[in-house]
Amino acid sequence: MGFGRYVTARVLWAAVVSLIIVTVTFLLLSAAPNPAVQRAATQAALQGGDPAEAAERARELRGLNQPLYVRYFDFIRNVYTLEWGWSVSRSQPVMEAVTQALYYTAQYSIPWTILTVILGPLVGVYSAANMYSWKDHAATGFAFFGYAIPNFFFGIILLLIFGVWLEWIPITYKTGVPVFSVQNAIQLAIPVFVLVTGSIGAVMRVSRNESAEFQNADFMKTAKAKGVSPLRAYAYHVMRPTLVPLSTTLVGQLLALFLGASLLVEVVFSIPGLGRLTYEALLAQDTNLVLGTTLFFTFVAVIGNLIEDLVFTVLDPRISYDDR
Amino acid sequence: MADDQPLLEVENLTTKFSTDNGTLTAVDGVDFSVNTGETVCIVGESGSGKTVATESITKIINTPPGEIEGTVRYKGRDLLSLPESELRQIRGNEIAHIFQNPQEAMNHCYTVGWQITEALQIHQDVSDDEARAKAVDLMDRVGIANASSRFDDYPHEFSGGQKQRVMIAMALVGDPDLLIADEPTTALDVTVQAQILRLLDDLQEEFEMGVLFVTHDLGVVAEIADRIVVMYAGKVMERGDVLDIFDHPGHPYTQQLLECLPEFGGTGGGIPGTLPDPHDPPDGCRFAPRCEYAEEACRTGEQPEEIEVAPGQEVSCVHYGPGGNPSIVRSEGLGPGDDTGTVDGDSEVGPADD
Amino acid sequence: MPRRSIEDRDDSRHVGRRQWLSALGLAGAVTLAGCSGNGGDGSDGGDGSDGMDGGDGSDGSDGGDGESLELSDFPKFGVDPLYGRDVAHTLAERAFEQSEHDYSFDGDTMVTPEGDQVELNIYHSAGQETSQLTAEFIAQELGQNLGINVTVEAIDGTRFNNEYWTAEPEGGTDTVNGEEVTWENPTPQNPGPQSVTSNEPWDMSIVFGLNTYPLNPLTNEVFFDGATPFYNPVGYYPQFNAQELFSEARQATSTDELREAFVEIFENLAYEQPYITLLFSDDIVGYNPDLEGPIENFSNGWDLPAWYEGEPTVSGSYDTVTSARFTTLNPLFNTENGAGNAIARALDQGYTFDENQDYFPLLYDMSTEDGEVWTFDVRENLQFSEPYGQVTAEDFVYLIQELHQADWAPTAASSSWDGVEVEQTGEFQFEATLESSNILWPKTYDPLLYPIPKDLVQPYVEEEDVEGLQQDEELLELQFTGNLGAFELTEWNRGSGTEYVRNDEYYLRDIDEGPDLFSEGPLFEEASVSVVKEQASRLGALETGEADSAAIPPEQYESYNQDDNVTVRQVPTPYNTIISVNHRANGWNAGPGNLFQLVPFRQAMAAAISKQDLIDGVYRGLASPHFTWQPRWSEFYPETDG
Amino acid sequence: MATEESERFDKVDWNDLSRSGRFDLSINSIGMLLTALPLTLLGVYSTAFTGPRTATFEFIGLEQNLESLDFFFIFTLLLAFWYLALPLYQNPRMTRYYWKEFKRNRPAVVSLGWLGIVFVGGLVGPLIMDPPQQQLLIGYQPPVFTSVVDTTPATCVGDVVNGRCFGTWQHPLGTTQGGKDVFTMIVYGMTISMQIAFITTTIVATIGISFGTLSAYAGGWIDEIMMRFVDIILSFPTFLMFLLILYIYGAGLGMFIVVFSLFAWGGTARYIRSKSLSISEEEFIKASRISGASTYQVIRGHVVPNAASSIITQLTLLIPGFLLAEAQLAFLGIGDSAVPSWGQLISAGRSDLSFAPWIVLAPGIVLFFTILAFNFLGDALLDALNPEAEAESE
Repeated sequence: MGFGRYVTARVLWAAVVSLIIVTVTFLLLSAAPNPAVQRAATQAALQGGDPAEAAERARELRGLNQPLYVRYFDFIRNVYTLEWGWSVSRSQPVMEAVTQALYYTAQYSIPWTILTVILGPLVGVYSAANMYSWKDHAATGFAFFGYAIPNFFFGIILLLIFGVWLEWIPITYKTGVPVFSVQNAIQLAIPVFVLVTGSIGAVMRVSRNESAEFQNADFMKTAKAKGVSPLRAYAYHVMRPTLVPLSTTLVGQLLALFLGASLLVEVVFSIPGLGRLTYEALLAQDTNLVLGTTLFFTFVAVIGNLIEDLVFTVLDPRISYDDR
Repeated sequence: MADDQPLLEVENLTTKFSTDNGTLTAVDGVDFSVNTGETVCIVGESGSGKTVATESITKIINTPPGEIEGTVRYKGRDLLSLPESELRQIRGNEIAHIFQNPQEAMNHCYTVGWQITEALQIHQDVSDDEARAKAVDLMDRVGIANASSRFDDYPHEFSGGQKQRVMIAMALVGDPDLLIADEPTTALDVTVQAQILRLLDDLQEEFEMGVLFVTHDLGVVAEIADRIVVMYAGKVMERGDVLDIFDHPGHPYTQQLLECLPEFGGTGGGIPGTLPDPHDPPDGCRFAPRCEYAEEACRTGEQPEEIEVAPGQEVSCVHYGPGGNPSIVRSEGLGPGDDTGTVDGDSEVGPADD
Repeated sequence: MPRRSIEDRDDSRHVGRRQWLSALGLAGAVTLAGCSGNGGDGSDGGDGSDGMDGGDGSDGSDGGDGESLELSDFPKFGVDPLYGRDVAHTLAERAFEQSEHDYSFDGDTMVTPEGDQVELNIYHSAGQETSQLTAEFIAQELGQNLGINVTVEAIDGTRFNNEYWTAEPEGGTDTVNGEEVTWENPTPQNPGPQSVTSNEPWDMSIVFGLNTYPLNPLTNEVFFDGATPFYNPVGYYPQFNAQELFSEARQATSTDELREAFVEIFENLAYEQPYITLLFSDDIVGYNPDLEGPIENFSNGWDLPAWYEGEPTVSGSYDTVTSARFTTLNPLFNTENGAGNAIARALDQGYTFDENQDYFPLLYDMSTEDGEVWTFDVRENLQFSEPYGQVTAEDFVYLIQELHQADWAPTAASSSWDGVEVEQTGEFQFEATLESSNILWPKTYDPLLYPIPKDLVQPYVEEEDVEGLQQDEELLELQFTGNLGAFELTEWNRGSGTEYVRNDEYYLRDIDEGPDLFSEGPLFEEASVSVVKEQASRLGALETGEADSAAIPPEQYESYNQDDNVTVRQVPTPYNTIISVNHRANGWNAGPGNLFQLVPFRQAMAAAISKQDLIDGVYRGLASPHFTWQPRWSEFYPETDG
Repeated sequence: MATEESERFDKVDWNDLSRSGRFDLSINSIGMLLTALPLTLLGVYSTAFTGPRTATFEFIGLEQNLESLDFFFIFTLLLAFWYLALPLYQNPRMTRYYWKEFKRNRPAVVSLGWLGIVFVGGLVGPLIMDPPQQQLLIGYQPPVFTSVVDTTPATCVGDVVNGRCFGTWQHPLGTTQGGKDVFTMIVYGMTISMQIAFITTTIVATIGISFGTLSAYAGGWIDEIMMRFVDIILSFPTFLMFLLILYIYGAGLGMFIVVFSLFAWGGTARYIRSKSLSISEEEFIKASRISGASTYQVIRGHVVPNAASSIITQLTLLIPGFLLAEAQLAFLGIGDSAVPSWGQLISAGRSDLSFAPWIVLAPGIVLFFTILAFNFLGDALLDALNPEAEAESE
């Protein structure tokens, strides 16, 4: 049904999914007791005022007394016009808090994603190339090691060794450091290493199994007959078909890891990133901030899936758009 | 390159594979040669080692697990002793290869045009447009309709026959001097088969190439071969000019092969028995276990030397050797259109089979 | 009645500590939303009836079986001789007699009237290692010495406060010591008589420790001024005439009279154990060894501008780490200790206390004759940043009248100025008259004010715009501080902390009081407070010198004490560790009645838990036993032993 | 090298097909019913009749107390026994074939051994060892064969030699700050891990399979809706949702398992759907359809067993994810701290890493091995159970 229509269908579907998730979050949070209202009640009581009336006023102030659907509609309006309200626990607009935190998360997640997307398939194809040799076992061993070791456990040990004992890396994360400076690279080296070992395993395994099949395909013999060098054969003829199935799992894997792993690495290496922002927002029951961060992750997840679908069809020409 | 020297000369080619249960010799000391402008056919049942032989010439066989010995002189240079980097220059540029199953032969992720120009651009420093132009006109030449638009289509958008045409274009884009065609038409239906064969024939003249054609289909051999080499279980049974062999096949195996063809007066029956186990081939003549004229001598020692039984025709069979009685085997009268009906010579002499 | 603001006691509280008067010290870093409130109990002064004078505690009449137990006026439970299975059993049996349900001992196990073992639960702060270990130790001791089966449960501080500790204020009347008492204005911490309960039932908890106000014990009436004080979540009905003793103390016009009045109060509290008192744990703080200035005293860090590293010249930076993020740096609304420290770097308050707890004027000097009328003399060299000009008395008076005393703005200090008459008496002088005299008023920290420019606040006051005031950029980023702080706030990164640069025109340099190093203060080019969640990272930063100071957990005191690149200081704190037992109707879920309401039973519990073992085991000896509502080093401690 | 002709999973046994009418249950199902019934009765008795604090087996004197989670765990164990262990015993030839394939992969065998230990430890451990006791005075004892500077532990159980306190066999893996024996806590942690592994897989498998096969066979717009629903489930930020639900309604191992498995079956459903679509194209399905087999029988008899090999593989690869998630939550201090899981132990010991590393290393390494073992097992199962893949890469 043509690439254009297919893309719009997927984009629309992505919007619907994000709306559904946002609604579920809204319902979950509106069911929770709102700490601000409680705080107002205690405040009033302590000043000899009537706590019930103060709670009512606080609820009014925050518009909590309007019927649910009214609150829901202007909530949705705010969401999609990017006015995500004021974060009480950080004393700054939610949007600013999210962008500020994103600035730090990006500094380690971009190199992490790039490395995983590049190294994963490379190591996978390399170990498939010399299947069952010691190189293959070493690579699979490394992939499984990274995948199996809990990243926070690995993090605190590395931090102890390289930070406290060897003093190669700073223990606390310095925000004042310019982004592209050596100092910033040093302080992000270990977190990125921990994250990459964690995510490379899954990608590597998939690419190894997939490329193993393509390795003995007939078109490889044709390529050899054409005089194509082994390196070029792998780089072009094996890599691209491998990326097709990989792309479906790759995005899913990275998204799943993105929130969980990043949160823990941020806690261990005290990086003021998005993961920690979400976690602290929840602890402080800061409703606006929780919704803001959830929205962000939802959009990331939804866009991720969208990219996954599009990439899949672009990479593998055999897939026609009708039967997707 | 001296004129009298053949384009390709293969001597004592042996290819072994080390597998879980012992080494397997697919090709056991085979010699043949191809001259420019000539089409040599290697004939044999599947599993006779004919494909392995052709793929050993340019070391397409992966070594390990394969081991290739012997000499393959192409234009005077022994390819087997060349380093891989130099051999790679020859593949696709000087010696081209087309394979049996066109469906799988191309990478589904790249356009047909890209895959053709790749063969050219890795060898010669040619700009993209030039390469595209050459590829398009070659596609046209091999019979692909409106080639310039089809250049950017993907393999799954071509039929089997068209794919084989593309493969041919891909092989010829580097102006090779030797084309190895490994059963290119077996996977195609008969009508397309004929077109492809005629195409190959025309192209051979146009590109003045030597063609080494591998097939098990004697019909195809009859149509395009100049000389044929009959292989069985890794060894050459008989070689010679196509017409001589069809008229008077020397080796019992060739005879039986020809009998399988109805249009050659054969009864269309298959050959009894199965191929020997390549892990430990029988002593003496490889065909002895299935040969009706087999005698004690056939089953001992090495494969008999090839003896010239007629000008340009050699047979590796004990009966033609010293002290043997060729009349047992040599049976006249088997030729195109002659339906003497009797299968073989005076059968009462040799024991039917032991 | 002075009102208190509740805020958390952040465990990295160390240098330049601002002593916020807090009625509630969370034994953990969970921030509890600031809620300050008023005393609310219209205590009408003792009516002179000579109710049971608490102190006599003589046993005799209700002697249980076994040798009769002689309790002195100031009994010290939990240490020899008042510790152990026998003492606990005797006291418990006294409680059984008083209770109308016949609980009893079946061998070593305490059994309910139906015959099954008494089972209680105890809550501790989730995620706090020391709190969990203490709870488990208590469970073990009560099991061995009183045969009670205690289950330990973890809970998050905020949820405990909302569901268990506080309740919807209802009021009501009940008879206490034979008198009719009505709860006129109930508070969430004292919602009414024992029949009024929190949403969830609970027996015991060590989630919260409370402040014992050693500087001005009068504030403790907030807990024990009869049955209807502002803060009584456990529903304790004092059996001694607390209201009368506290009103006598209020008449005191000198510290000796005050001490005299309080000895009796604290002896009664020791005897009746409203909360089972356990210990006072000290703050253990590690410092960069070549840092000159930190002292092992309650007012550690008051002279921060005089601190220096290596040479007493202006150099280097002073970096500290804290575990909890700052919710806000807006001085008007901040109720967090951690954020208080961050603000203090860039903005001084009215006054502070030096190492021998004497008043030390910063922005203004306070003086009084009768303890009722106080005059504030504001220094004349104080400047706000442009365009707000010089600091005058008008700024302070406007701040008190238009903000703290206005009911539309829930500022943190509003509870401190309730019922105080304020009047400007000169360009740099103003007067405050209290409802009743309080010679130690400064020590209650109530009159402690932040200098806030009038012109900055005025627009919000006119529209009564609370949210605008809370979200004002200048207040949040402390851009108005001029020469009023040792440093200037350069950046507040919400996620990672604050950074400062030295304030070159700091007013303190040209005052004559205080150490002479003040003339150069502060002696650091920069300062920073970084938020590091992971305790291992905070300690690692201290060891490698990345941080100049950090709090050390008790179990690592030993190893850091011997570590030569860290000097360790033990800073005493007024926060106690207590077991709150629920006297209210939804307490004591093991069977009929509620034994917690009976004094001898609480005494039995206090006697069943060895304070010394707890201190050695969990706190590694870095705490002192806690018998009554005052730390041993307080002026008002009933005994002057050692 | 054709594999020797063995009785293949997909062999159509005609008489078996005709005999298995709707109510004629195989002995596996009968066994399952016979054992599950008493369990449910006990469960009802324990929750309804006994007070919150009295132990379930009090009536027979045992003071073991079974929580609702334990009942569900035992139920899944029964399920695994009757439908996994027994069938392997019932057709030995196939088992031998799979074992031969499986044995070739050495690491998989080692990991199977390790998982066996964890499984047995998890089941038997809590019965024979009493729960970890806190003794404050023996905090920070080093593991046996190791020593630590004698200021770390309050008192040293082992002997002190020139300023260093040595570990003893009494606490083979040392003790935590509160004096709890690390070894006992690891054994108790095994039960938790097994519970997580079994219960989540059961939930995910049941929902995933039923959803997958249903949507594959329903086809048309039903299939479309179901698959769109799976899309939504897959793009849900599960970790975040759990944090949200946890914070409002309180954490508990049960809540953790329920929430995580409710969000995790998306992948399995999608996988099963594609698998059953491809299987239903196979000729023998059409053959059995022609012979009158109903959709239920086709699914029950052919699709599920055939997909079984890939389901098992897929599930074994899901388990590590759950174990890791539980440990992550415990590390964040959100998990249910009453639950003695490995994650809790790591979280408890993390600030003592510099001077008492064994508290963190022991559970960390055990968790690492268990996750690794599940991975290897999953991979090996992929090769062993998947005949097509085997043939393909021949």
